[in-house]
Amino acid sequence: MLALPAAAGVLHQPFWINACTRIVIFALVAASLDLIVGYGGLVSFGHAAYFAVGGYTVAVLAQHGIDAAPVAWVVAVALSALLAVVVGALSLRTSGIFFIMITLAFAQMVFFALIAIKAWGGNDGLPLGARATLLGLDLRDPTVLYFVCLTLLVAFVACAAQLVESRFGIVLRGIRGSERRVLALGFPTFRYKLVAFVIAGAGAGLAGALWADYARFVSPDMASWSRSGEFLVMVILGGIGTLAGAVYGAALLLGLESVLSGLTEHWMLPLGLILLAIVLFAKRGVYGWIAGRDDG
Amino acid sequence: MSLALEQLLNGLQFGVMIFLLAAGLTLVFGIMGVINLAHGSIYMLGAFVAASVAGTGAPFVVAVLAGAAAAGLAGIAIELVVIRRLYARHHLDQVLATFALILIANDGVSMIWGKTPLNMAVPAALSPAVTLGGFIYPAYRLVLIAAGILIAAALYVLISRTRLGMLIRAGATHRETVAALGVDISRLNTVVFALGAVLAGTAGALLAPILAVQVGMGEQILILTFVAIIVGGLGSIRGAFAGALLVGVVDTLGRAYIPVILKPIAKPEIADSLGGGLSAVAIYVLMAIVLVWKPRGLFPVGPR
Amino acid sequence: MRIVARASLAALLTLSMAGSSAFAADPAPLKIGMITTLSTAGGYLGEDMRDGFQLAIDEEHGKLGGVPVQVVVEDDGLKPANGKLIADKFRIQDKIDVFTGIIYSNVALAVVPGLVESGAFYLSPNAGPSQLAGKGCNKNFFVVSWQNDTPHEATGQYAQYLGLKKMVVVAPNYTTGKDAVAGFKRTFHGEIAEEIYTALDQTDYSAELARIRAANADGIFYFLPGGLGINFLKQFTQAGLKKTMKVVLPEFSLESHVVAAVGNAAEGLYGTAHWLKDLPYAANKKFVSEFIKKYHREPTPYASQGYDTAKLLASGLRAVNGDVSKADAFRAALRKADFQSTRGAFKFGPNQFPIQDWYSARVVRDAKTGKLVIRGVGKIMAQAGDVYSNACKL
Amino acid sequence: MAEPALAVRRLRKSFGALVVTADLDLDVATGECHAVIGPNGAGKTTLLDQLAGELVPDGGRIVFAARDVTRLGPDARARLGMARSFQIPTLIADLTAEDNVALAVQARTATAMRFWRSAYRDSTLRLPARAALARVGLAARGSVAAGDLAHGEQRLLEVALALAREPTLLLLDEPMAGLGHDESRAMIALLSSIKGTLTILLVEHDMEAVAHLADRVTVLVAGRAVASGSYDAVRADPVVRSAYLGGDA
Repeated sequence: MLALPAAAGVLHQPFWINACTRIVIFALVAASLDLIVGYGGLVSFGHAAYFAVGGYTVAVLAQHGIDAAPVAWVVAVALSALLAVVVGALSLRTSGIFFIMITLAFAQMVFFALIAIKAWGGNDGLPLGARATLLGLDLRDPTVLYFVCLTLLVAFVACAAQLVESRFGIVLRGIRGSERRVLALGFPTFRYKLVAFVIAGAGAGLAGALWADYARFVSPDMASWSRSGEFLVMVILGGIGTLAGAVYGAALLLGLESVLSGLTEHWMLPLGLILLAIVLFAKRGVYGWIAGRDDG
Repeated sequence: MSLALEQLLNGLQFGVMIFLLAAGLTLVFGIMGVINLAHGSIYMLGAFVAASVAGTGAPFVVAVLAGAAAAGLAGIAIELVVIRRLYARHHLDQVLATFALILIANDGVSMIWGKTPLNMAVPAALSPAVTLGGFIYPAYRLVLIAAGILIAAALYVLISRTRLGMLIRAGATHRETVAALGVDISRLNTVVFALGAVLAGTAGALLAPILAVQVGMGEQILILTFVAIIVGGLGSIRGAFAGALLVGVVDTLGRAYIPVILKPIAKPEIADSLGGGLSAVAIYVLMAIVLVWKPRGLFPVGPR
Repeated sequence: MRIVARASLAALLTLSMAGSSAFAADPAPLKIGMITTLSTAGGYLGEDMRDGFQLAIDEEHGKLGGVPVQVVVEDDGLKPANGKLIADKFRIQDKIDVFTGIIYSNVALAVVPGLVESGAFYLSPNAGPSQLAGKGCNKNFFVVSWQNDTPHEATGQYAQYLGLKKMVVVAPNYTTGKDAVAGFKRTFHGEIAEEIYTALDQTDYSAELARIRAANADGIFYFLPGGLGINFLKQFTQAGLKKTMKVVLPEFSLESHVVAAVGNAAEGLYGTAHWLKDLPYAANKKFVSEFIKKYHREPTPYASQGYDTAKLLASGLRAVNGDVSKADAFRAALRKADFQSTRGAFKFGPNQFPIQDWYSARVVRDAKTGKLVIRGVGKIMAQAGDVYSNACKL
Repeated sequence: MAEPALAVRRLRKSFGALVVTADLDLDVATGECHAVIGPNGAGKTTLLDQLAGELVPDGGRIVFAARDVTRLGPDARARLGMARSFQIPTLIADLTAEDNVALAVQARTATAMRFWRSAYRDSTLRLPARAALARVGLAARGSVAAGDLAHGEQRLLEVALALAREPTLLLLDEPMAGLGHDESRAMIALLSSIKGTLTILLVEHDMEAVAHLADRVTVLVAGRAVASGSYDAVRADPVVRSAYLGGDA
């Protein structure tokens, strides 16, 4: 299923390659978010902040002449994970809607900071140069970038799938089901939640780094609350707690958006109706629908 | 000194403005447990209907009532068609559904009314600014403050003194008990949702004369409203009122004084823009501090 | 009520779906990629620009400069990343060579460099960011509107001319806002009593208004695009501040949409513009009457910019008979700006940004209709270019 | 008497004006089954929540395993060897019964985080989990989601979770509540079988169960311990009779 976009015919059409790359990058964010939303019950409404930090890291490093991807990406992941440590440590005392809102608060701080920092372009954003390499590969070649992104997505989803089945993952699911019970069993739940939150933040940071190299441009709207909302919509659309579903959710939302906006200026209305139909009639999201597990 | 008083009054006024929206949101959200992102869209609808009714030359009060009524009808329709099917489902399904409603509402409104912002004039009797102690204040804003406090009081009476209020309070915590009393829970839900929508529509209609009536006005203020009810603590009108006032005052005082405070410390260009940036995030910092300190807001309802 | 008068949503939807992709009947019209902002609160700017552009095509019955054209429009939703994606699609998949439409500078900065480097032409009907006016200029990039700073320079000039001594300036706290203030200060030499930077999503301005009142200035300049300016002006007027201060505005904050949306609050405002409805040029008179006839609303500067952009494109297409692959000839023709602009004398500077006149204007009540109109007062800057063009090496 | 397994000194807790624990002293000897009984609203569950660490007392001390645990959270107390069951079954509804127990086993065996190996195929978790299920009579129900179990089965699973933790002190909050006659019998039999292998603090309404299981009984009225002793002694206590047992038996 992930290989679908790689179908031979698409390979010589850079537009389709780019469209698929975009989906793959967003799918990576959605999968990382699903890790905490779907398995930890931690609904973050500020996931765009890590995406933006990852992207800006790569862009700012490129601004200073560092365009070797492994270095830039590792720094991007590290910085977004660091932000997640700080935000998580402060936010994870709350739960439910309060958690939703406090994560939003921190993301808004990142957003307004990016707008205000003139050295990084402020609201105009920051373009990236023509060069970026990954161990000798030219990342400015759409096909190369696509396969690099796809590889990272597959790796992330595979690792995350392994993770949620591991001892750590079971604890995480336990926390989602009943944190009180998991605490009573003796697990320091805060630590588990924090680790999951940081892994998710790092995943979004990696996606942000990829985005910077894909779009060759970063701007503060990467951190906007509507972006965070979009990520959540992808996760819900795909089916909460199904990592592969997050990929479908990203593909479906982006696909619908670009198809409908190509058809009509009033594309939001049909998009809204379709989303509404999906949420009303497909109880476990698109993934549940496709996999025939609509037992919710 | 009178400037400080004026700024405080500004904060109060802004807080009351947020409260008009927060009241409806906290009812639906705190009591029914529905995260209604479309609350801002209902508010937008109220403003658009009020502005276009006022545009036909109808009196101000009629326009506001029309806005509130249209919002109420939209609320009933949304509850019956969408929300009702989602009570038993994951909260996030409600988020997705109401997000879809935002898209539909924004596009629908721009199809009906066009993309150009509408105008709604302040009623002539209320348009002059009045002198108040040492400063001049717009009369209409005083009316807004009064209206907000009046609505808060009316809601308080409704919730604490009437049978409907009793059912609403009971429905929040003991749904089964209420059902056992022979009350039609789903009717109660519709009523609560409609009430929330009427409040949002009223807010939209009342604010239309001082704001740009345009597509997207709902989302802009929705976030602020969420911040207010979270800071105040969910589910009670009192919490929403306190949260809204706090957010209003902090935001206003931040915008009024952070740049002034920074001026002697930093270079002017930096002070001005840094001040602007800091005051923009002031309420988010406030919310983060409140939640780190009190994870369930300042005035949480009931024990954990 | 208007709701009743209009068709149902569903019918409208079908219509717009059917209508958007079929403009011309000729077999192989030249495609023009229009990336613009149609949704969000800023959507009406893109709509005006698009309608103005389309009006020029309709005048020639589906042609520009005698060449059949088809405009492919897509909404960027004010997101730079979306704009870039649309640009990729238009450029790579639809093989479009001529682009236009972007309203907002942040979208333009994300989209334009990539497009023009790939050999496409971009004719800007609105955004004219400084980054693309100096060192970053490009031979395939033409701006029909203005360089972003110029409207503010004109406004500063006007404030100076009005004899204002002490001004308050207000702008959103982002780069475009700061550039606006810098532009204003370049030509206004009086005292700046207070520089106020506001949030991008602000709805209430009472705290700022109190600061403004306390500043005791005799005039105010603000750059608050779209709805922000409408909110601000309503609240400013309600606070009674208009009685004590002259309001001098760039044209973003003083066009017919704004005047309609704030009602009486607009009366007596001062403004500057590069285009006005009552400019006495033949091309303008034709544009204004045709626009009102077709769209039943007042034209705005954005509409005139869209119209002029189409006219410029027409002049270029006529020169190469529609063959834009003759890039050098096409470019040379565009550079001549050989068209009748709605704003009178128009030519390009060395960076292919406009050199044009700027006018002062005032909002007055029309004696006959009793409606508020923006009326030209005089010329405030003649044949003005921009300060960045020296840095441009073309 | 040897060092008690659990010692409570002058414990105080109130919600506003309502005093729920009033200067309570309580000793639970190692290995005994100590029942806490009392009328509704006597503060039994609140006491248990304070012992388990879910509620922070207003004053007083709780000593467990020779440590002052008054300020420790529930997870830290669990790691010291406390385990509890909840009055309203508190299980992870979307995990199977076996996964629930496996989680408890994991809590005992591994403190470090493990991210890679599948917990579903880990015999060091699965075998003890199945054993614990078998012990409470749920061997055949291991693959059923905890939320889908019948009420009585959920109660048994609660006990299985607590046992799988291999605690030294077991806090049981009304394990009989809501059980039918046969289910009650089974639960009493189960608890009898573990009695003596560890210390048990049993909060219970069901006098039959208390009579069967308790070595010692403390009677709680309005947050205060009014009597303590053997079941029969307490039963005979006139204070208790008037306050509580009057209508019973």
